[in-house]
Amino acid sequence: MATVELTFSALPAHVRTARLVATAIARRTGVEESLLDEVRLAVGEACSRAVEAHRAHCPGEPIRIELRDDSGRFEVTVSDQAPSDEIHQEQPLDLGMLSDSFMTGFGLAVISGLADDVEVFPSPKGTDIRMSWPASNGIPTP
Amino acid sequence: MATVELTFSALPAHVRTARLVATAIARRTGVEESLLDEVRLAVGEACSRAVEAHRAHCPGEPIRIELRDDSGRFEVTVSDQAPSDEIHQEQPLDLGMLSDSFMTGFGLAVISGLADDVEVFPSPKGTDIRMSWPASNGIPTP
Amino acid sequence: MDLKLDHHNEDRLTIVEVEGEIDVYTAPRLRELLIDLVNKGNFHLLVNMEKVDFLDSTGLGVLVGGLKRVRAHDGSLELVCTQERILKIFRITGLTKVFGIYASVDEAKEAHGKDK
Amino acid sequence: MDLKLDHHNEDRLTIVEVEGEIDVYTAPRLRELLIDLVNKGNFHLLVNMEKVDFLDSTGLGVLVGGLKRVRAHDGSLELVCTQERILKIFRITGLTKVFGIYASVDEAKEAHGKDK
Ligand SMILES: Nc1ncnc2c1ncn2[C@@H]1O[C@H](COP(=O)(O)OP(=O)(O)O)[C@@H](O)[C@H]1O
Ligand SMILES: Nc1ncnc2c1ncn2[C@@H]1O[C@H](COP(=O)(O)OP(=O)(O)O)[C@@H](O)[C@H]1O
Repeated sequence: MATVELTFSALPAHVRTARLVATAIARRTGVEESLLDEVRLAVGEACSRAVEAHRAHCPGEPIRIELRDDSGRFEVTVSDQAPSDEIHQEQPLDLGMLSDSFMTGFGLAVISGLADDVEVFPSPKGTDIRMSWPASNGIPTP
Repeated sequence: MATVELTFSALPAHVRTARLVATAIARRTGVEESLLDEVRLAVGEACSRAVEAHRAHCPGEPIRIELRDDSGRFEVTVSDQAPSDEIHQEQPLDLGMLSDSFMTGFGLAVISGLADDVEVFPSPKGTDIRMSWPASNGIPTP
Repeated sequence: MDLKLDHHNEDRLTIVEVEGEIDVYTAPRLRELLIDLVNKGNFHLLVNMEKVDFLDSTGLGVLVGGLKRVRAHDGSLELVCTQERILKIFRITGLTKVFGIYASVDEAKEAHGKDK
Repeated sequence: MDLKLDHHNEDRLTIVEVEGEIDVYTAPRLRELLIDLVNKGNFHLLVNMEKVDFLDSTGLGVLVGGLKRVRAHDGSLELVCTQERILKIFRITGLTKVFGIYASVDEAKEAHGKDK
């Protein structure tokens, strides 16, 4: 069972709540202080991506984020319910191609650059992004 | 739909996460700074109560907290799945009667003393505690 | 913000310094300390709450539990607290009538001196 | 931590001071400001990121969008940034090659003076 699960409607303000929760739990799970910035940013990116996808495809559906600290690693999974139709950016950056709304390419680039380990599972029913970082303790006993 | 929903396993450490989330969302929803302490404490009490009840009755089941900011008030509902068998404390305090483990009586007394508005719905399938505070804004647009 | 605990003896009083959050997560550590002190024969406890920034009903429970234990030995458990946010919790739960609450360690020591 | 925006002109440069978090929630405000500045004929923008404590890809998107707009007028959009945590994000996304990034407003002004 996921240790903590957060479900929120597809609004940018909630991405901040998700960042706050992820950072707090990461800290408690014993993720190194120097990695907390990366956790905050990567989780924020994954949630922003999900919010944008929902706003385009299914604004009424909630987004889910699962945070687990029971495996010796701090593991976060962000799940959206928007059909995956991403154009994976393989070619080098071309300014003209970039829109200034949310850019999936940048988002995923940031996540891959920051998470210690990332897996993306796109499917017609939605995308799961799973990220994890080393953690020194699970739930500590008081 | 609840704006944000947090689900967590019945561990004391997660009560802190719930407090953190409730305080952050209350602040953003425009609950007055002077009330944030009360939000933090009341939500913490309701979650502690739920954690204790689950540990006694159903340690494997998760606890749910819903936070809504769409009604002009900040509303929090904490739901447990433990059968309600509370002895409602009606008589004055008697030291001898009090155990030093979690005291339902104190917990509910604190919640009632702090939340602007509280409703408790006990049932054989679990208890819902709903609390709310005045809030000056819903989700603000950026 | 975690819980820090410390204690030392002054005259016949054992002063317990508490700093941080006493909640469902940390209260067990305070309970252990109080039990340990009583087991070692310290029956007059003064808990300094001035550096406590959060107290919930689990924490109240531990304090009441400590009080029951020392009373069994004709002892006392009193508090130092001037923080309004913390006092409020004692007031809401009616515990201001149960605990001696002082504005400073010195004030508590003085009252204690007179008692005995 | 919210987003604070300010701007003023120095010589031919419009300096945009940004403080706080540029994220999916606040980035739309920065986008509006940049569009507004360009519409009013300010084509040489220098965005001071020294007080930004958080930047995500939505923020990057807004900066790239601003760059596209000023370029359409033969303008420039450059950055002041020395914070490693923010620079890292530009590096990861390859945007250090797209933006001129300076260590201070003065350094940027000097480089600009030479250009033209
Ligand atoms: N009221 C709030 N509601 C939701 N999220 C918030 C709130 N305040 C801060 N945050 C978010 O939580 C994250 C951590 O914020 P902060 O507590 O300032 O960081 P730190 O604890 O590392 O100093 C930030 O990304 C911020 O956007
Ligand atoms: N790492 C953490 N994990 C979970 N909860 C935390 C963590 N750090 C702080 N908290 C909880 O969040 C609440 C708010 O903490 P804090 O950020 O210090 O308050 P404030 O923002 O009001 O100064 C506290 O009740 C604390 O127990």
